[in-house]
Amino acid sequence: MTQIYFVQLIDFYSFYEMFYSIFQNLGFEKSSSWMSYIAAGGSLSFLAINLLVLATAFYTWFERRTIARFQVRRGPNRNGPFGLGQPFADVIKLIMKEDTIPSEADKPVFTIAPIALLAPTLLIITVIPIDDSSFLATLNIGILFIVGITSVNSIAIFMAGWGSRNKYAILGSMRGAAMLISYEIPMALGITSVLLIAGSLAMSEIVAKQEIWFIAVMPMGFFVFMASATAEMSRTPFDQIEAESELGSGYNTEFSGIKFAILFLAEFMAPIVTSAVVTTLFLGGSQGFNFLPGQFWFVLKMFVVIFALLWIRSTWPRLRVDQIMGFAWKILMELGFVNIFLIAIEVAILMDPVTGILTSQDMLIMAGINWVFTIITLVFLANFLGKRNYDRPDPVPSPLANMEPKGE
Amino acid sequence: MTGIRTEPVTVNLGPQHPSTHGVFRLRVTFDGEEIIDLEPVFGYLHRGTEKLAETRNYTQIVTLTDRMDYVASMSNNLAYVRTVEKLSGIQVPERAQYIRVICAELQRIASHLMATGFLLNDIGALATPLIYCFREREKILDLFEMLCGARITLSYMRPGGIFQDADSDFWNALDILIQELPHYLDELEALISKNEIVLARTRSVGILSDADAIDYGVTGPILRASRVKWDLRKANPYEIYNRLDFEIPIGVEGDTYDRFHVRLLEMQESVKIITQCIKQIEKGPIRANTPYFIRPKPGETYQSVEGPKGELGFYLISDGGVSPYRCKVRAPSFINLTPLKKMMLGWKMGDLITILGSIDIVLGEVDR
Amino acid sequence: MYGLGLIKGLGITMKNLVIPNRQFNIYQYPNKKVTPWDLAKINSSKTFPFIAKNPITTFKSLVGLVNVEERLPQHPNFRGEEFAWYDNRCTGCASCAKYCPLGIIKIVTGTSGVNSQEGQSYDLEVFDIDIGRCMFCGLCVEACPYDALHMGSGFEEAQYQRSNLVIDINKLKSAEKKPSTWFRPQLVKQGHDPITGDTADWKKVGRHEKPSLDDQSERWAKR
Amino acid sequence: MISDGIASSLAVEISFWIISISTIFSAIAVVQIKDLFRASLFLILTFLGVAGLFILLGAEFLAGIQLMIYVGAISVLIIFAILMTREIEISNQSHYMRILVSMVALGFMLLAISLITSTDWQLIDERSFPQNQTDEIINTVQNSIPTLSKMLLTEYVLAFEMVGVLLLAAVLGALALVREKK
Amino acid sequence: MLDEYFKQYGIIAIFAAIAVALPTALMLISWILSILKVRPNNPSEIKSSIYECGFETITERWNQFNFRYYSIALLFVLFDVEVVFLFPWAVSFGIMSIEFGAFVMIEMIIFVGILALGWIYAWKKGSLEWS
Amino acid sequence: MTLERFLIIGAILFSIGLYGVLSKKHSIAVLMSLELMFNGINVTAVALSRYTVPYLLTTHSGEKVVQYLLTGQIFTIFIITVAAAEVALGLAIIIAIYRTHQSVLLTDSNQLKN
Amino acid sequence: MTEILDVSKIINEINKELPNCIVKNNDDSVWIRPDDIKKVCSILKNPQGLDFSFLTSISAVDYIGYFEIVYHLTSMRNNYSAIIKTKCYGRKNLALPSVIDIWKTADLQEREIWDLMGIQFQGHPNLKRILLWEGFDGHPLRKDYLGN
Repeated sequence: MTQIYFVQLIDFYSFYEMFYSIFQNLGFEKSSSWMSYIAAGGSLSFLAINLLVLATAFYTWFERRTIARFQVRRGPNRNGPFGLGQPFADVIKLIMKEDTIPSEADKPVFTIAPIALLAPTLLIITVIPIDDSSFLATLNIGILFIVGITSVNSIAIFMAGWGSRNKYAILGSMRGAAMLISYEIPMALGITSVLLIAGSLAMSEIVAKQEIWFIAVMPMGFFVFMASATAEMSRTPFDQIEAESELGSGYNTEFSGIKFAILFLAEFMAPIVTSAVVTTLFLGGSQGFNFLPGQFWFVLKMFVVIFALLWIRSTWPRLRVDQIMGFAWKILMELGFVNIFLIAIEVAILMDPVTGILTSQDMLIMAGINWVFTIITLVFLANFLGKRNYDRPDPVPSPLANMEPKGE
Repeated sequence: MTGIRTEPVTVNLGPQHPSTHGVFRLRVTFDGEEIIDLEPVFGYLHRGTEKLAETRNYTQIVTLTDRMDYVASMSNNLAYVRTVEKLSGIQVPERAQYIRVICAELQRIASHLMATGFLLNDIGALATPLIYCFREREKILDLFEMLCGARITLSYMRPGGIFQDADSDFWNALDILIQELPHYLDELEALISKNEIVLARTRSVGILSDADAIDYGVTGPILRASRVKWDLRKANPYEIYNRLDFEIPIGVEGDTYDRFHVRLLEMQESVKIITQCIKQIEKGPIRANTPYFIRPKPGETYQSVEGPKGELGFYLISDGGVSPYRCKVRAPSFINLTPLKKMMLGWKMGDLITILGSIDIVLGEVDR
Repeated sequence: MYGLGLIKGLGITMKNLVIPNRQFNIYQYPNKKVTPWDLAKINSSKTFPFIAKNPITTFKSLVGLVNVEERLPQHPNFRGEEFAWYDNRCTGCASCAKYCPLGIIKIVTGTSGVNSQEGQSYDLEVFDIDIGRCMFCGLCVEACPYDALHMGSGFEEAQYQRSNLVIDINKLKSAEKKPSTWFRPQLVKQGHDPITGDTADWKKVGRHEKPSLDDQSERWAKR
Repeated sequence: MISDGIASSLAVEISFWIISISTIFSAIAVVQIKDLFRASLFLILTFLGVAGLFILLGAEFLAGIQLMIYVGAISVLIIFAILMTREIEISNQSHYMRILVSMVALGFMLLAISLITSTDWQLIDERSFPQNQTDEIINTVQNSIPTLSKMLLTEYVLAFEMVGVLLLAAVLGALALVREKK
Repeated sequence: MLDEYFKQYGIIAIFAAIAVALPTALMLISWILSILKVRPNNPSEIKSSIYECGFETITERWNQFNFRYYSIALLFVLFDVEVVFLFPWAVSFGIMSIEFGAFVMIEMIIFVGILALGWIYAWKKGSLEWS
Repeated sequence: MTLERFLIIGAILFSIGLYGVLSKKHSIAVLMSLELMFNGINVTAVALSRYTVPYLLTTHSGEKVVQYLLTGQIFTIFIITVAAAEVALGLAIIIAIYRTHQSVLLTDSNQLKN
Repeated sequence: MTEILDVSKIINEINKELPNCIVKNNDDSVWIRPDDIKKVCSILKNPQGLDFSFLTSISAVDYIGYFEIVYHLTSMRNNYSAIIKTKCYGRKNLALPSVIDIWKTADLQEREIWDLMGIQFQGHPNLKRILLWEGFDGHPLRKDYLGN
């Protein structure tokens, strides 16, 4: 198999064995076990984080180029070939910039906020299985871990906003916290529909159960999850945290220099991490054709998701804050619950009563039902809301003006 | 539902703010997200145009008018030179009138494109429609460059006509533009005015009723969005507008959506006007035989044109000298800001930006 | 059907992404990256032989390391900085100074003491144009009765100090004359294009004659 | 066995000490820091530490819940409430009976610790389990979520539904309280 | 027996430590650079004032803010707890429904229904409206 | 030994919370201290069910044993949910009092006495 | 074509209710006594009468000896316009009744006139400087303003 090479490269245990033999040779017979464990875990984590940061740097370049191309511009193209040196130039610039702290700011909170925002985003990647085995750790509560860790983000945004004592920042972080917590519920509902079929919270189990990708089985769950994930990382059409035209720059108004770089890193890492989660939950993870390793397919799917996000970002405007809240609480919640119970009924009916297994045939049936349901629901909802909100009569000229002279 | 009584917070929006369209400042008092009070603060771009005009001669003032509404200098030039012509009784050759109308309508398209693009930018469309709008606007600016060597501050018109005829480069480029533009405008309309998010953000937001609109003295697309069918090109036809056939689009209820939709429709009408002008224009002189130092008889006159922002009027008083005794500008952007409070109170912070964007102010004209 | 507007919008942005002629005219001033194909065109050779001959350059240009200079396209009418002034035409009448709305042209004349019979009794001592305050309206050029002053065509005259922005008489005399065709129909007739680097001496510039109506119909008035 | 797993590993031991000390320090910080906002941040740190303790106790599902509810929901609620009321920086003060109260708390703590240490706890070890089922039990404990949900939905179903009612009552009451009568 | 379990969480702990250490290290580097005079560090009164579009801040500080945020947070608590019960239910739904039939389904419908009452109440009373 | 130290941590958390509850003026601080107490109890409950022997352990089947082993966790889940309800309601009461009395200090709100 | 309404009609309309307030008139404009300007304006705005619903602009002109305030009115329903003028004598403490109750559009324009010409409008709720900053010395559009 071609995959072996890659698996060995990033597998924890190969690292472990390597370090184990090193420590054995160095003469730590007794303690080489846990020392090599820590060494392997540390080096692998360090590698993973740096890879992720590099990927984010590349992603910022990719985003700028792609959106520029959507906007019939060129994007960064001066630093290095195709402008690839741009993110590094940015980082160096931001490190070299002066790091101003407002005199009224709550300095410890202000300083810790970027870390508190970056660390949870990074932590999500630990439980995502890039290939059949996890990249780092296989947790039984994988997806619950992700949901729990993302909720730290709202606190971090609060810290950033409150710490800088800036009105725009506080306004942005309040909106941000309210929005993040609102969309956590639909996101969890979208995940629940996946869990109904997967039957496990572990990410690798979820991937293994996707004989048919869950995006095909439950388009509505995908829609709900995707919408709320977009809000969770605060991208258009839900980017209320920054809302540059309204709030200046939102919660990171006062940040500069390296702190801004870290906030920026966390913010741009979110799409990567989210696309990884989406790939795992709905796009079959590393599944693909055998002639290329699973990691390739995983990254390819991530690219597709990221590109879709960029496409949306470059096309749609932003919703207002109350509309965003209304969308989460009034529409996505309903859709999520309906979707969950529909899938639960389907599972209860279609599941083999003896073995408790859903075959791919069952899933195809479910997919058929769910697609019909999704399309009908969305069309109905769009028409219902549209009729109520967007229909309007033809213009009637006001009687108060008459451009033809009346005569004396 | 009022909720718990919270302390209102007063926030400065501007002058250094990304979306106040220049150095405009609003002191806004929010209750949570809701606007409960606001006060516009003007004057960061005040250059005393009216005072300067009293020390320039009639031809030189043309260059001052460029700097007022700097995204629509042609219309400013037109309004000013028309007033001078009226004051001193100059007859303008017909060809010059046609070229002036073509320029004014091109300028209207350019200005409306910019207004629409920036409104969408304020709504948060990440500048994509803005750049599509700018792409088309650049073509118009290229035309202006061919015509008079400048792109923004044109100073193209002179009392008595225009200073230089358009050569064949210009006509060819104009033909191409007029053929392409309707298609791009349709695309723009499909991209933005049918978009449900834009509808959700702009429909029924910041409504200005027709009676209020007249009472507050707003003009231009804002007045027409409030269902008032009033356009000086039809109501008081100047130049050769009475020979042209075009519609005056109006809005449904005077909300933010209507204000930018009226602009989109007006661009289509402007294309129609230009097409007709190209057909009708004939050769002839382009400038009446006017002296450089015009000395009108003592008297006064008020003339106005329908600029992209609204009724742009000049009130000139002559004492028989080479420069006007008093030059008052009726600046549409300035007067359109009067109902700001009326439109904005009770709306959210995001709406504030879109409503301000839909008024389409240019600070050069507001502060003069 | 509502909601389709969103999808249509996506379609339109995708169209603009894919279709090449929607590309905004972006000029990568002052230089642009070129592909091997462009390079071959610049060196006026066929593409494939060029690639075969210069593999290293081709590779460099593929990764975006080859730049060529790119000027912004301008119309010859463009009224730019660096006024073109012909001292053998100027009589020092100061019409331009009088017409200037900002009064930034300073002219001082004195008696030359030579050739007083031939009318050249005046000598220009000072001819300063303060470009820092100039707004390039062109009224001075319009005013000049002897076609001695022309607009320039450049726009890259940034200086570190405001005082350097004043063009004095020596600079004006010694500067390369690239007059814009703005308000100079005779230059248009000659096909003069300052952007491509055409210079014009004072004889070539000719005199500004008001074109007759027939001329207008031939040259300008298409319809 | 279960207890062996914790006792055997030095790394687990070290992490236990790190987690417990940081938890207790941040808990002390919660009651000692003047700025209420910072105190709430330390409260979050305490919650995270307790989540770590849960993981050490093999209750990973509980750790997830701790993250979700305590860190994600309750602390956000507390921060919102802090920001809604005034006197943030000055008012995390103790009143005049502070010393007395601290004596009471300290006394309680010492009493509890002495009770804990003096009790002879009957600990689980290999002999406690039915011999033939040891592996199965261990497996189920390792992946406890299906069992937990089964217990929730069967034995504790009444409690489960009552929690719903309780929450509903609480939220309805809270919403009604916070609303302003016109 | 829990070795495998602790190994997984151990990696996460190590990862978390590095994830915190990395941004801290970046800040430290920046700070050291400022000591080494590589990057500038000249705070001034104007520079360290708070951005408010070029003006002094008008009101002192944001003391209270709108109730709507709090009501949203209240509802969030309600539904977050619900999610906590939804997850284990969903995970074992297949197995459980084989064993207990529709009972599992109905239980959750009742639970969700009870909480939905609160949601409907909030909706009707306009807590979701923000206006 | 292993059980005891978890119990001690639980006790310490509980006492710190107790101190906070009894000594704080600010009512939100009191609620926060209350959360500390809850957390101490949670730790204790989980540790006890994890380490001590359920009284029927040897007589029941394997599945039951596991259930007894997880009883503490179940209880903790319910404690956490109840804590959530408590915080929601408590904070709402604090805000309601704050609205009428403009104070969140417990020492100020003594109208219950009368 | 917007026509300029015959001055005699305006005079008739005003004289119906307020005789003696017209100072003089010429072909296109009517001079009103400054004290009566508000009443005259409300007469002119009357929808049943001449219906000048739209105040196009208010201008102030400094004629050294006196200030002239010019009201350009438009009737959108009937498409005609009129010019009403009034004179203010003196250089200091000039005052005129504000027409903001009649046309709200007078708000910013009257503020601008106060700012640049120094004519106070009595009854204006928010008569502050608008284009210049508070504390600016003098009113720059006056003919005798010499700057610094």
